[in-house]
Amino acid sequence: MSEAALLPRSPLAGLLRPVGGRGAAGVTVAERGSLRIAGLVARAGGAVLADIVRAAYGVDLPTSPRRTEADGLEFIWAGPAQWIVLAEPGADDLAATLRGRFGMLAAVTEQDDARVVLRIAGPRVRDALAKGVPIDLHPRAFGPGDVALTLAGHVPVHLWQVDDGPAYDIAVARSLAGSFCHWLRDSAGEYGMAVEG
Amino acid sequence: MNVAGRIVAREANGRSSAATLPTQPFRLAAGGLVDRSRTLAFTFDGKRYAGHPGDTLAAALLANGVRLVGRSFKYHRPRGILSAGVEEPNALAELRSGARREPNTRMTTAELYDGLQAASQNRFPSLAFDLRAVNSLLSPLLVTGFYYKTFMWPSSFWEKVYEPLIRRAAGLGRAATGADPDHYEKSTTFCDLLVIGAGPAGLAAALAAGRSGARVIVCEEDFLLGGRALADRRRVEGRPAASWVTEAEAELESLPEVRIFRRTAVFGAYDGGTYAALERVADHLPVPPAHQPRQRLWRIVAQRAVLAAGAIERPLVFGGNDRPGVMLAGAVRSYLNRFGVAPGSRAAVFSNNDDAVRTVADLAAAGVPVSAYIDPRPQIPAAVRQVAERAGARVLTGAVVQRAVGWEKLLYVRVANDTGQEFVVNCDLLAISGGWSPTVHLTSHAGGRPQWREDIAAFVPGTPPPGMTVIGAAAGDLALADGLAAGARAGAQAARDCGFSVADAPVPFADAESTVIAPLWRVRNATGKAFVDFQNDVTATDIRIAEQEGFRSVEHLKRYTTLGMATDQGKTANINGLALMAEYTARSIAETGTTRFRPPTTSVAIAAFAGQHRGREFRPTRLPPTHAWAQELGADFVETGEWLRAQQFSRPGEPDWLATVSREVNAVRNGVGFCDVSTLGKIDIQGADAAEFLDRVYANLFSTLPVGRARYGLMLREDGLVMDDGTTSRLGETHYAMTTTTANAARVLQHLALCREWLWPSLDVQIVPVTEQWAQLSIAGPKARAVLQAIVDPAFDLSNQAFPFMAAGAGTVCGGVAARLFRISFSGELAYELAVPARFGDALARRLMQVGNDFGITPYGTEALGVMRIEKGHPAGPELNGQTTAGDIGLGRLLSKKKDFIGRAMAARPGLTDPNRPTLVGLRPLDRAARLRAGAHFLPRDAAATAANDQGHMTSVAFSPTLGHWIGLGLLARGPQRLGEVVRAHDPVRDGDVLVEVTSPVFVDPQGVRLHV
Amino acid sequence: MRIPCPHCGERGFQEFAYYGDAGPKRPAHGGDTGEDVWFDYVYLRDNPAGPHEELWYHAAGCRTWLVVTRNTLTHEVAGARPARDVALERSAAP
Amino acid sequence: MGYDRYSVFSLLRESLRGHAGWGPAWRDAAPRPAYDVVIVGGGGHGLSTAYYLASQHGITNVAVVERGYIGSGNVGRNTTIIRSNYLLPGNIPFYEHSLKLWEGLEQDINYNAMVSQRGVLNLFHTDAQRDAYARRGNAMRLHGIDAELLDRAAVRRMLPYADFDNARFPIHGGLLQRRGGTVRHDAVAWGYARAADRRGVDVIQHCEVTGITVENGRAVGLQTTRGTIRAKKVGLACAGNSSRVAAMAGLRLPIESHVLQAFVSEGIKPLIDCVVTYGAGHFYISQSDKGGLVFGGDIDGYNSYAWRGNLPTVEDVCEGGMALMPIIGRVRITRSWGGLMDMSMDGSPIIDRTPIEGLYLNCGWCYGGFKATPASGWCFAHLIAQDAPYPVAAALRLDRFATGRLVDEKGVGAQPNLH
Ligand SMILES: Cc1cc2nc3c(=O)[nH]c(=O)nc-3n(C[C@H](O)[C@H](O)[C@H](O)COP(=O)(O)OP(=O)(O)OC[C@H]3O[C@@H](n4cnc5c(N)ncnc54)[C@H](O)[C@@H]3O)c2cc1C
Ligand SMILES: NC(=O)c1ccc[n+]([C@@H]2O[C@H](COP(=O)([O-])OP(=O)(O)OC[C@H]3O[C@@H](n4cnc5c(N)ncnc54)[C@H](O)[C@@H]3O)[C@@H](O)[C@H]2O)c1
Ligand SMILES: Cc1cc2nc3c(=O)[nH]c(=O)nc-3n(C[C@H](O)[C@H](O)[C@H](O)COP(=O)(O)O)c2cc1C
Ligand SMILES: [Zn+2]
Repeated sequence: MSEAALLPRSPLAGLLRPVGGRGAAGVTVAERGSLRIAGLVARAGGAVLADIVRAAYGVDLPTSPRRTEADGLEFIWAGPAQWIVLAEPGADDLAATLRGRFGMLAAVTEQDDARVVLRIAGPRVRDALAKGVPIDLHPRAFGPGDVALTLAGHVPVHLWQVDDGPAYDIAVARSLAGSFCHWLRDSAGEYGMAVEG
Repeated sequence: MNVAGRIVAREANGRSSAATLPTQPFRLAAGGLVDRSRTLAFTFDGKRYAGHPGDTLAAALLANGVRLVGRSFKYHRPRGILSAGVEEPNALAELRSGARREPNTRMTTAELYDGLQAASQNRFPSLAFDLRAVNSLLSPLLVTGFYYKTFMWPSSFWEKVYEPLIRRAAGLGRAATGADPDHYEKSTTFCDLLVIGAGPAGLAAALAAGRSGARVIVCEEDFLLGGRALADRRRVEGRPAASWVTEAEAELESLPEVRIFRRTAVFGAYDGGTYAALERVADHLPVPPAHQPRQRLWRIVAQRAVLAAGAIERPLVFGGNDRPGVMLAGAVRSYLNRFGVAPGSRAAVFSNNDDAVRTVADLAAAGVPVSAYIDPRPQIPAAVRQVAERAGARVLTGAVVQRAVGWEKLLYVRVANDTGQEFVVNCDLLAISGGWSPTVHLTSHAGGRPQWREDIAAFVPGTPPPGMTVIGAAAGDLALADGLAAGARAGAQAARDCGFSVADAPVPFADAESTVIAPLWRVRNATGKAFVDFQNDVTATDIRIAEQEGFRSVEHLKRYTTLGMATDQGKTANINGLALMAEYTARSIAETGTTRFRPPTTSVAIAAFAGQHRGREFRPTRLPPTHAWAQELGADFVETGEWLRAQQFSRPGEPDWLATVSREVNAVRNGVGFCDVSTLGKIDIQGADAAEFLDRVYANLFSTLPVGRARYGLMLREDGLVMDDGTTSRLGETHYAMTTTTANAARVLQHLALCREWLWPSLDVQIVPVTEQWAQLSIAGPKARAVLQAIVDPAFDLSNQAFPFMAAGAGTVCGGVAARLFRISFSGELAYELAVPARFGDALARRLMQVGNDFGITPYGTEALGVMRIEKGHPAGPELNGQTTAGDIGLGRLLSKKKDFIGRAMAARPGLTDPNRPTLVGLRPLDRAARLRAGAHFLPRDAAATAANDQGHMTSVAFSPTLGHWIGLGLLARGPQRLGEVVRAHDPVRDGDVLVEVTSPVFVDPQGVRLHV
Repeated sequence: MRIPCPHCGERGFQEFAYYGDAGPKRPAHGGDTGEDVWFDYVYLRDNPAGPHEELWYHAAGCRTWLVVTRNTLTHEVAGARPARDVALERSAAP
Repeated sequence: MGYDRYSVFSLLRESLRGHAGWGPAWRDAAPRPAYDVVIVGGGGHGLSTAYYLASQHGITNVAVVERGYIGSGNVGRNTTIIRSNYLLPGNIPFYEHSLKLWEGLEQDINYNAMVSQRGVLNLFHTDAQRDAYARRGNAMRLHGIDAELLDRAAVRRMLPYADFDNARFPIHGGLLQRRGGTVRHDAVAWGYARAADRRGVDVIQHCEVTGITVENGRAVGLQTTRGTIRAKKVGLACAGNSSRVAAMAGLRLPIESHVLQAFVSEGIKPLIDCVVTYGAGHFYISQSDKGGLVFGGDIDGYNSYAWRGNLPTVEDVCEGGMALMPIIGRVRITRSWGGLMDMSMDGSPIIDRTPIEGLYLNCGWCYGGFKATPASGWCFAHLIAQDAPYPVAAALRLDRFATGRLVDEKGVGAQPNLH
């Protein structure tokens, strides 16, 4: 039997619906589904981990709330000496790969299913996010590659800016996907929200 | 307003075209910032009137000649409109109706819209004829403090007679009739400079900072920018001030980093440069458009703030100063110049300062005759006299109004001068000015004390919150030119402070003015009631009585008389009140001081603070991975903390939940069932010191746990009481998977982080929450292995030898799905907890239903889970309530003697080791048919129901289908030594005393045989 | 009130959980400390009016513990450091 | 001068002569050099202690010293709720003693403090909460106190406007204590001050204690901003400031000071009859006789001496309010304020001697000491006068933390901000 024998279910099923607005949508949302995600926490003396990652991928593991990309992987800061690593769907078992490479230097955990990741963009995305995200997303304060762990309403989120569009990726705990989407619809309704993908 | 909105309003109104509306007799022929091309219909107390866009309700009522608009709080005196702004104490109405009814809405700030409905309040049966006005006759009795001195006899009369009467008479408007149907939002935003108030000073500051490229937010609570520049006929840069405002506004609009928030009052200054503001997004519309909130709460985080909130004019204190028709002089100018409305047909002006004479001029210019200009100063500047005389007013100096005469409207005023002459001045409008009080409120939210400035007879800001500068009238710079200059300076400085370079720009210039004042705190030989606080009916006499009775501190004065405690927070009252107290106590005003100002500066709807977080969105809801599946099966759900869990899966025909739950329990005990336990906290613990770390945080040992095995663990708080429990498995030499209770998951994680980072920073341990990653299903019952066998991939040997009780391992199921398997049991049956990546949780449940069909597999919920754990005597939430020790719940043996651990030392205190402490036992009803209830207290069988005989309580109960009767767990004093004894479970709040027999807490399979099969 | 998280940047305090005074020093693990010392550590606080070093957990952020210096009279926050750094420093000190 | 007794007759008489005859409610006393007992703190507890020292123990050479105006502390800023619906045997008899004293207070002190037994209703939202409330109700009944467990329908009859249908945490029922209610807070301070003054107590305002004089291990007096005062015994009743004052005698306390905010709305016609607490969030509410909705929630959660709170707590409280009764959405808050809570390590108060002879301690009231005002004064007066605890307060000892005989109603342990 193959893996397809158990059908995966996204907690976003049925939740992403367009809302409000006349004319062009001010906010667009799409699920970045089926991502591979692993958690990486440096063991004591984490400096070596950075060296090995640099050697393997040619990038510096971010030591501040930033995101870097290399080799189809996204390294996203998730706290001091902590990251989540993202790979596109279909990649190999990411956690196993990472464990193979860094297992001695880092605690690697499977996180593929712990979060859903949404890409939220559009001309009014900042206004919509401001209705719950209590950090400064003005371009002078937060730009592409910047990462934050914070809140959206009462829901904890992990977000990073993708481009100047602006587009943001927002990772939300799986169990809270419903509450998050409710908040998002509420917040973006004024500007009109379209669902992509 | 959009067309749809207007149609709705019309229909609600039940009438049609504006053409049939009454004319507006007091609307001036020209002028003002209202849109005369459009007419809006509205009602007040059911009567229809017309107004224009740009009007406030107050302006429109005045245009229609309505003068009587409300009744006062205590004496039910007829009241009119005093002001043109947020300081209004009198003109309060119920706006809208039904679930949207808003009591106590200031008519002076309510923006007119088509179809607006307003009703007067606190009157019975009608505004014009208010029976409670008899209170006025009783007023000698109803003075300050009267209720503290009486109503004491007979004592039972207070709740039954006096209080209901007082309550009904008190209060102002009525709340809505149902849940607020509108939507509210909260938004956070950031800026370099927050400008509070868009009068001339604020606009100058915003321009100076905005031009530098700094991020500027301008908040203006009015719907128009301009402040007093809209109300006064002044000139800036040689142009009418209002057109300078228009240009400034246009320039600000053109600056990309400047944002203008109209209808937005900054109402609170909080720590860390955080300001709270309320945007009234749709209050000027009949209903908010789709997807729009009614109001939005802004949390503004600002590097710098400029407070340019202007000043509030003070009334003068003389007899009958509350008559409808007595109005603040500056407000009169607002109505004339901004709204194009004459607030009266014959006026007089009474003022102690040079500013109010503008009102004389503006009235005359608008064609309203002014009978007299009355000024207590023996000498007044020639310029003032000239202006008044040119306007045709008789100038009375050294003169005061002793009494305003009339009832529902002003008829005339009685004036006396310092030579003892008395005059009667006919007027239906008396414009008064006692000087201006800077709007210092926001400067004192962080504790700053306003300072008295003798020269302007006003309090000015003391120490404002960090980062705030105060300018313009709010700083006591009452002259327009000074405000403009200060604005330009403060704006530039703020931008520089935030790292922007600012070019020197010319300061806008303005015409000169005089702000000279001679304080007059009360008219000494006034007759009749002289009001200080209009809304709360506090008179000069009340203040004298307070002084006499020793309530001399301004804070005592306030609390004893209620001065300044009304909806307007004494904006027009406080300074007069404390000045009178200063006079009565022969202290200076500076010594007397102000009462403390607190947020909000103007009242804010409760719903606005709640924003989106109400109803079902009050708090987030966490859904376990099998939620959709459980919903399809028609499960009932129960809130457990933030989670919504399946409580039971009722089937058609089942009479009640008990039948359902019993069926589920029986299925597990006799066959197989499964339950989603994903909500348990799961924490991944790795690192070279992981074992040592667990030994320290758990009371029992974990370093000795072999790889591939699980162990029950007990965690104490530092104070020695139980914090949490759960099973933790060793997945590798340096790798553990910890579980916590659902309720304590976050708390435990936080606690472990504290231990790691703060207590023992040199341990190499990594702690990662993985609750969300795994869907974890408990598969329990004698046939559990058989079902599991059908889904594990071949490599997995499930035999009792290979995978015994408390084994833990990893493998794959259903053809390659990664899984973790733990042979642990909460039910006491052969049981496994199977974890798969959460995305497969739903499908796994469905698959189990399929493969388990032949075994009669039964999904069960939290109720059955609870029943089985009670049957097994496992402690859970009600036993781990933060008040119990390990010994109390029968787990004293887990406290390791071989090592140190958190809580060890404090757990040894005598109070926690007292042998008399209630300890866990099982209970069963003597009469097996009887029902048990948790929360009952234990009494010795035949003892009286007194506290002295209280020996503990029933913590958990369940109907045990296995035993066929109710069972319970409880904490009973010396319980384990009393097995077999019969005690009384006393439950008076449910009238349910039951005799129960003390037993072992383990009701089913005490040897644990079933676990090991 | 805003707390400058050394990891995340300045954030509103609603993202944090509070634990209290960072002053009390926990008796050594495994040591033979007298009950009165434990009592002191678990229960007694200086509770000063003025500068106060205290533990905050960035619960809705980086989930790390910080030692924040804050004035209990004015609520002014003077700074924040990772609790781990402070702890290591303190254990290094004699 | 002035009236010894307030009554409807004195009021009538005065109304006929322009209220010229009222004298001060209490003398504006200046400190004398020495007293038998000096109480630090002119809050409810300090003033009631002085009153009961005089009225119950005949000790009248007493001063209450207050740094501001009397009632400037928490007695003047609380949400006025009185009740005795406690859970633990260490607390119940004490708070019930207090409720009984409230019931006869006004006749005793001749001051109408508007003791209003309108009922206190605690709502529950889960079966576990119901059982916990049943446990509490039963404990109360065992102590002879009224308690009723209401089901959903009964709650609905009392609070028809609460959200029963669209709630995140639906209401399952409530625990009702009908004898609970509210009292006009300021009047309590004024009434006790007046009654104590009538019995010879000096109520000294604007007199801050800056030092405690300890000689040979014995407290013998105080330094104040108005000079030195000698005292045979000193009682501390300074609520949120307890740690600072105790530190003057070298004591450290199991106390943290935290800010608690409260809110009042604009006056509206009667809507809410009883006191209601929401069991699924931090929110409780009642309506004052003036018409304002008086409500509050949780403490801000950090040590503070600033007498003011911050915005997130305001939002949190209002979210609770809207979740419970969305009918109040359009009612406006007109004022908010904060007070300093002396949060103890188990959430219960301390009335005890200290290691320093002659120095007595009354503190740890957390956010619940207003209801305790009469009993606190009664028991503290007894302790000071007799040097032995009054029986109903016997569990509220300072050494309970060392012995482990805690009185932890909430079961959260030594973390004051969670109590
Ligand atoms: C917002 C809020 C809501 C509350 N709600 C309730 C409720 O509903 N029910 C309830 O039972 N309790 C409630 N409480 C708690 C209750 O108000 C307090 O526990 C109680 O009032 C404390 O006792 P007290 O009255 O003696 O304190 P206080 O009135 O604070 O008295 C202490 C006095 O000591 C003075 N003082 C301090 N230091 C010195 C010094 N060095 N020298 C001289 N004087 C000094 C202070 O100025 C103060 O006046 C609430 C508290 C707050 C803040
Ligand atoms: N000659 C006198 O005695 C005298 C006295 C007072 C005022 N004035 C005149 O008043 C003007 C003062 O100018 P200014 O700019 O200082 O004040 P202003 O009164 O013109 O403007 C203040 C603005 O702030 C707004 N505001 C107040 N509180 C606010 C809040 N919390 N949030 C948002 N907006 C708020 C008001 O709605 C108003 O528009 C000058 O024209 C001056 O001549 C003169
Ligand atoms: C039960 C109660 C009711 C109150 N009602 C009002 C009120 O109707 N209007 C008002 O302005 N303040 C009211 N207050 C608040 C006081 O004005 C004041 O804020 C509080 O006593 C704290 O004092 P402070 O703000 O001076 O520090 C009330 C306070 C309490 C305790
Ligand atoms: Zn952080």
